[in-house]
Amino acid sequence: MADHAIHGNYVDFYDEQGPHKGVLAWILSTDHKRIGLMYLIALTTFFCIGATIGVLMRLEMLTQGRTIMGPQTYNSLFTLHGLIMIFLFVIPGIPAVFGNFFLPIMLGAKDVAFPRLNLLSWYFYIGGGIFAILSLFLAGGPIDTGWTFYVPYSLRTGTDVSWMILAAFILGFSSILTGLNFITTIHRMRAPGMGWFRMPLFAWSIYATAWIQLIATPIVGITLALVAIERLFGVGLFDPALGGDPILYQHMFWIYSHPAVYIMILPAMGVVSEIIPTFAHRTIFGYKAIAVSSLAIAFVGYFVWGHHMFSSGMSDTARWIFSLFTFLVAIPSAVKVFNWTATLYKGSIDLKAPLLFVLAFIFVFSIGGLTGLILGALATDIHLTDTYFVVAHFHFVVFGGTGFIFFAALHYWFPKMFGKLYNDRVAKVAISIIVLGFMMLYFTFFILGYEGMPRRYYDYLPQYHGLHVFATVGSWVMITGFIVMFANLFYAFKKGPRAGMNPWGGMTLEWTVPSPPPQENFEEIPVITHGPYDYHAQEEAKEKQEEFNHSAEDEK
Amino acid sequence: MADNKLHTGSSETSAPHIVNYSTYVLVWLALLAFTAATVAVAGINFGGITLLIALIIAAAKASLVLNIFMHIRFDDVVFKVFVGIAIMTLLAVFIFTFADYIFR
Amino acid sequence: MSGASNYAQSVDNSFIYIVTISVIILLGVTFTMIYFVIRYSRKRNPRPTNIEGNLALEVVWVTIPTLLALSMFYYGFTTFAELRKVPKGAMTVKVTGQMWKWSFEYANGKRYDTLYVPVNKPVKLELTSLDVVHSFYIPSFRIKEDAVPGKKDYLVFTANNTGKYQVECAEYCGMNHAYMLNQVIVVPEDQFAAWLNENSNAPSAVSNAHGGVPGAVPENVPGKLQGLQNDTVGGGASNPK
Amino acid sequence: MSKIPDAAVVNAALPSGRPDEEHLLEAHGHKDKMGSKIGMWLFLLTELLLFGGMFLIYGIYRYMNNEDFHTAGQGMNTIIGALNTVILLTSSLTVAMSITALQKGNKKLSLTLLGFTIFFAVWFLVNKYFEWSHEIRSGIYPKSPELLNRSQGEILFFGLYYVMTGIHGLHVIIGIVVLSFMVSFIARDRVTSTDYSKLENAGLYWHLVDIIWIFLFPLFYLLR
Ligand code: HEA
Ligand code: HEA
Ligand code: CUA
Ligand SMILES: [Cu+2]
Repeated sequence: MADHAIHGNYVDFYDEQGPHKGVLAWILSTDHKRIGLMYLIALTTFFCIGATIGVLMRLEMLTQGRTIMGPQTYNSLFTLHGLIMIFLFVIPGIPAVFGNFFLPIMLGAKDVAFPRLNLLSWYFYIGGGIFAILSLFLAGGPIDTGWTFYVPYSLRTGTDVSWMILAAFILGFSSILTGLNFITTIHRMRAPGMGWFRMPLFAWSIYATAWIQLIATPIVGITLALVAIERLFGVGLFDPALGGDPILYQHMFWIYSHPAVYIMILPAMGVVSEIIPTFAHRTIFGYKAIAVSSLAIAFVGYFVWGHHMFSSGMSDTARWIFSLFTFLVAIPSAVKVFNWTATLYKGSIDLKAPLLFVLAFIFVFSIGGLTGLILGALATDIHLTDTYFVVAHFHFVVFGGTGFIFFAALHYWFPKMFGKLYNDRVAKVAISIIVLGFMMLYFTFFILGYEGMPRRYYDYLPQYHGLHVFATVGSWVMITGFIVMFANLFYAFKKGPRAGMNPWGGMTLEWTVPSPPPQENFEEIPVITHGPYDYHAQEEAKEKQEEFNHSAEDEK
Repeated sequence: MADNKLHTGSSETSAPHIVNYSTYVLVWLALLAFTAATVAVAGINFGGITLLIALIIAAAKASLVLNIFMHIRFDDVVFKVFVGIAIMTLLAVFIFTFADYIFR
Repeated sequence: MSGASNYAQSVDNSFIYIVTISVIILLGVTFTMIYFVIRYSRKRNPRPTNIEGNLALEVVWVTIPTLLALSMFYYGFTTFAELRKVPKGAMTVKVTGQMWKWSFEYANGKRYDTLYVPVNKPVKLELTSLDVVHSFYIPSFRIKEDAVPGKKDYLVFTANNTGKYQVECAEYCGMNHAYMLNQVIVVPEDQFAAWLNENSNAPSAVSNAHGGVPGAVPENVPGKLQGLQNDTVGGGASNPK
Repeated sequence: MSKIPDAAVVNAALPSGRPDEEHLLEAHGHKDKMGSKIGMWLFLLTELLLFGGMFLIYGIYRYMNNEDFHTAGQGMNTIIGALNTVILLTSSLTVAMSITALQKGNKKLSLTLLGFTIFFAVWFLVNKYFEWSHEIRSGIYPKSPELLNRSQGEILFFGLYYVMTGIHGLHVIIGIVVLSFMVSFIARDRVTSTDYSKLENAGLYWHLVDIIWIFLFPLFYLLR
C-alpha cells in the first residue's frame, strides 16, 4: 500500500514493518486488524459467489419448466447458496470482520486475548471454505440436501454430503475459537475504568453472540459428524431403517441452528446501536435495556428451536411450548427497536449513508421479525411452513438484517479501516436501489408463500408465474444497486480523499485513534471515565466555550 | 451485583491455592467407593429408579472431580458461573427435547 | 362456513389478526422514525438533547408487546388445537409418500393414486413414508404434515365444497420434489360411496387431468406443469363434471 | 448496578489515580494466566456440550427403546468397564497431584506422577482395544449381519456405544499427546513451579475426559 505513507508522526498498521513481507505479512500476521481485513476479503468473496448463485436460481425461476438448468442442478444450487450464505457469510459475518477489527480498539486494548488463536480461526475458516468448494468437484458431485441436511435424505443421496459436513465442522471450530477469544477479551482486556456498563453496545452484542457460538456450535458439530459417520460406516444413529428417528435429527440440528440465527442478528443489532447515537449525536436511549436484551435474546433463543418443526410430527405439547417461547423471544427485539427509534428523538441527526442503511434495516427487519411471529403462531405456520413465506421471512431478517448491517458497518467504519472517505451521495443512491430491489424480490415471496408455493421447488404451477417473474426482475435491480455500492467503495479505496480521525463525530474509542489505526492501536492505554455515548460532556464543553466567548465579548 | 461478580479483574492477585496430596487421595477414595457402590447397585433391580440411582451417583462423582480436582471450589466465581451456564443450558435442552418425546 | 375446508377460515382469521397488529406497529415505528429524522435533522435541531432513558416508557413497551404477542400465541394455539382434534366417525385414509409420488389406501383395502374424499365428512389421513421425509400439503385447506418414514402422523380435515384441490409435497425429498404433486378430489357422498366400491384400482381419466405426472419426471422436463388453475388460495375450486 | 468497575477501585487506591500498572501488564501483556484459564474453561464447556449432544441422543433413544437397550446391555463387559473407570479415576488423581508437586517445587515427583497418568491412559486404551475386538469377533459391529438381525433398539445401542466410546477414546489419545508435551515442557523447564498454567490447563482437560467417562460407564456397562 504505497500511498499509506507515514502520516505526520505515526505509522499506521499497514506500513508497520513486521518480520515478514508481502502476502506473508498478512497471512502470518496475528494483528487483529489484519485478520479482520483478511476476513473481510474472504467474506465478501463468498457473499458474491452466494449472491451470484442466488441470481442464477432466480433466472431459472423466470419461466416454468427448464429455463437454464435441470432439477438436480437447481437443488444443488439452493443448497450451496444456503450453505455459503449461512456458514461462510452471515455466521462469521460481523464478528469476524468488524469484531476483530474494532472490538479490541473499542475496549481500549492492543489486541484480542489470544492473537495466535485468532489467526488459527481464520485458517480454519479458509480451510472450511476450501473444503466446501472442493466437495463440489469430488466423485459424488455437489451436495443436494438443502442447507439443513435433513435425514434420511442426507443419508441416501449419492452426492458428497460427508465432505460438506467436514467443511461445516471445520467452520464450526473456527466459530467456536472466535467466540472463545472474544469472551476472554471482553473479560480481561477492557481498559482500566471500563466497567461492564461502560462498554460500547457493540461489545455487549459480541459478548452475547460469543456465548451462543460457544454453547450451541458443538451440538450441531457433533450432530453433523454423526451423519457423516453414519454415511461412512453404516452405524445406526438416525436412519429409520435402523431404528433411528429422523425427528431427533431435526431437534439436534435446530438446537444449534435457531440460536445460530441470533449469532447472525445480535452483532448487527450491536452495530445499529453504535451507528444511531453517532449520527443522532446524542446518547443512546435505554443503554441498559439494549445491553441486557442482547443477553435475554441469547438466553431465550435456546428454547424456541422447535418452531422449525411444527409440522414435523413432534408431539402437540411440544409444539405449543415452542410456540409460546417463540413469542417471548420476540420481546427483547421489540425493546431494541423501540429504543433505537427513541434515540432519534431530539437528536441532531445527520442522515449519512450508514444511518440510511440503519433506517432501512429497522424497516426491513421489523417486517422480517413480524412475519416471524406469523410463523411462530401454530395455526398459521402449519399452512406457511416450507413455503416461500418462510423464504421471504428469512431473507428479510438474514439479508435485510445482518446483510444490510454488514454493509452499513462497512460504510460506517470504512474511513477508519482504510483512512479514506467515500462519496456519501452515491452510497445513498446505491442503498435506495438495493432497498427497492430487495422489496421487489423478497416481498413477492410472501405472497407466493401465502398462495401455497412450496420452497425448494425447481418448477412451479402456472398461477405463480407472474409473481416469480416480478421477483426475478427485482433481483436484477438489486444487482445494480450492489454494483454501484461496491464501485463507490472501490473508488474511494483507490482515490478517495483522506479521512480524518473522527469523520462522523463518534464518541467510542475507535474514533480517538488515527485513521487507519497504528499497529498497537493506542500509544497509551486509555483510562475510561464515562459511558460510551457520553455526548453530555461534549455538549457541556461546547456550551462552556460559548459562554466563555460571550463573556469575552461582554468584557470588550 | 451481577457485573461485579462476573468481573475477573483483581481476584487472581491472591496467591495460588495449593491443594494437599491428602485431600486428593481422600477424594480419590470417595470416587472409588462410589464406583463400587454403583456397580453393586446395578446388580439389584430397583425398577424404574435404577437408572436414576446410577445417574445420581455419576453426578456426585462428577461434582467431586469438578470441585476438587478441577479446583472449581477454590477458583474465581466466574468459573462457577461459566460451568453453571453450560450445565443449565444442557439441562434445559434435555427438558425441551423430552417435552416432545414424553408427550408423543 | 366459508373457505375450502373447515379450517381454512379460522386459519385465515388468525393470519389476519397477526397481520393487522403487525402492520399497525410497523407503520407506527416507520413513521415515527421518519418524522424524527426530519424533525430533528441537524439543520432543524443543531443541539441534541441527551435523554438517557425513561423507565416508565421502557415498562410500557415491554408490557404491551408481551400482551399482544401472547394474544397472538393464544389465537394461533386454539386454532391449531382445533386442527388436531379428530372428530368421531372420521374416515381414515392411509397416505404413503415415496420418491416422488403419493398413494392412498382406504379402509376397505382400495388403493388409489389420487385422494378422493366425500364432501362435508371428516377425513383423517394417516401419513407415513417409505423412504425419506415428505410433507403432505393442501394449500387450499391450510393443512400440512410431514410423512416420516418409520412413523405415523395424522392430518384431519373436512372439505366444505366439492371440487379439485392441489396437493403438494412440502418437504424437500430429492430431485423431483417439485413434481411430487397430486390432488384431492372432493365429491358428493353418494358419488364417493359408489367410487369406493368400484373395483378398479387403476387411475381413472379424471385423476390424470392435471397433466403433471406425479413420479416419473425425467431430468429434462418436457412441457409445462398444469396445475389446477383456480386453486390459488382464496379462490374457489373447479367443479367436477 | 455499580458504575465503578473493580479496575477503577484499584486505581482509586493509587495516589494519582493512574491506571494500575500491574493489572495492565497482566491483562494487556502476553502472560495473562487468568485469561488463559478462562479460555481453557470455555473450551472445556464446548467439549461438555459436544458430549452433551450425544448424551441427549442416547437419552431419547433409550427412552424410546428401553427394553432393547437392556437386552443389548447384557452383552457388555461390566468388569472391563469398571476396571477402566478405576484406571481413569486414578489417572485423574495422579495428574492433580502432579500439579501440586510442581507448585511445591518438586519437579521430579511431578514428572513421575505425569508418567503414571500417561501410563494409565495407555492402559485404558489397551483395555478398550481388547473390549472392542472382542465385540467385533463376536460379530457385533456396524452393518454386521449379526447386528442387523437384532432389534432396532439394539442396533442403536451398539451404534451409540461405538460412536460415544470411540469419540471418548479419541479424546484420551489427544490427552496422551497433550500430557506428553507437558512432560517435555517440565523437563525442559518451560513449565515451572511459578509458571505452571499450561500444566494446569492440561490437567483440566484430562479431568474432563474423566468426567465424560464417569457418565458413559453406567449408561453402557451397567444395564442389567
Ligand atoms: C437473522 C436471522 C433470523 C432472525 C433474527 C429471526 C428471527 C425470528 N424468527 Fe426466523 N428464521 C430464520 C432466520 C431468522 N429468524 C431462518 C434462516 C429461517 C429458516 C430456516 C430454514 O428453514 O431454512 C427462519 C425460520 C423461522 C421459523 C420457522 C418457519 C418454518 O420453517 O415453518 C419461525 C417460526 O416461528 C421463525 C420465527 C422467528 C421469530 C419469531 C423471530 C423473532 O426473533 C423476531 C423478533 C423481531 C420482531 C418481532 C420485529 C421487531 C419488533 C417490533 C417492530 C415491535 C413489535 C413486536 C411485537 C408486537 C412482539 N423463523
Ligand atoms: C445471508 C443470507 C442470504 C443472502 C444474502 C441471500 C441472497 C439471495 N437469495 Fe437466498 N437463501 C438463503 C440465504 C441468503 N440468500 C438461505 C439460507 C436459503 C435457504 C436454502 C435452502 O433452502 O437450503 C436461501 C434460499 C433462496 C431461495 C429459495 C430457493 C428455493 O427454496 O427454491 C431463493 C429463490 O429465489 C433465493 C434467492 C436469493 C437471491 C436472488 C439472492 C441475491 O443474492 C440477492 C441479490 C444480491 C446481489 C446480486 C449481490 C450483488 C452481487 C454482486 C455485485 C456480485 C456480482 C453478481 C452478479 C453480476 C450476478 N435464496
Ligand atoms: Cu416428497 Cu418433497
Ligand atoms: Cu428459528
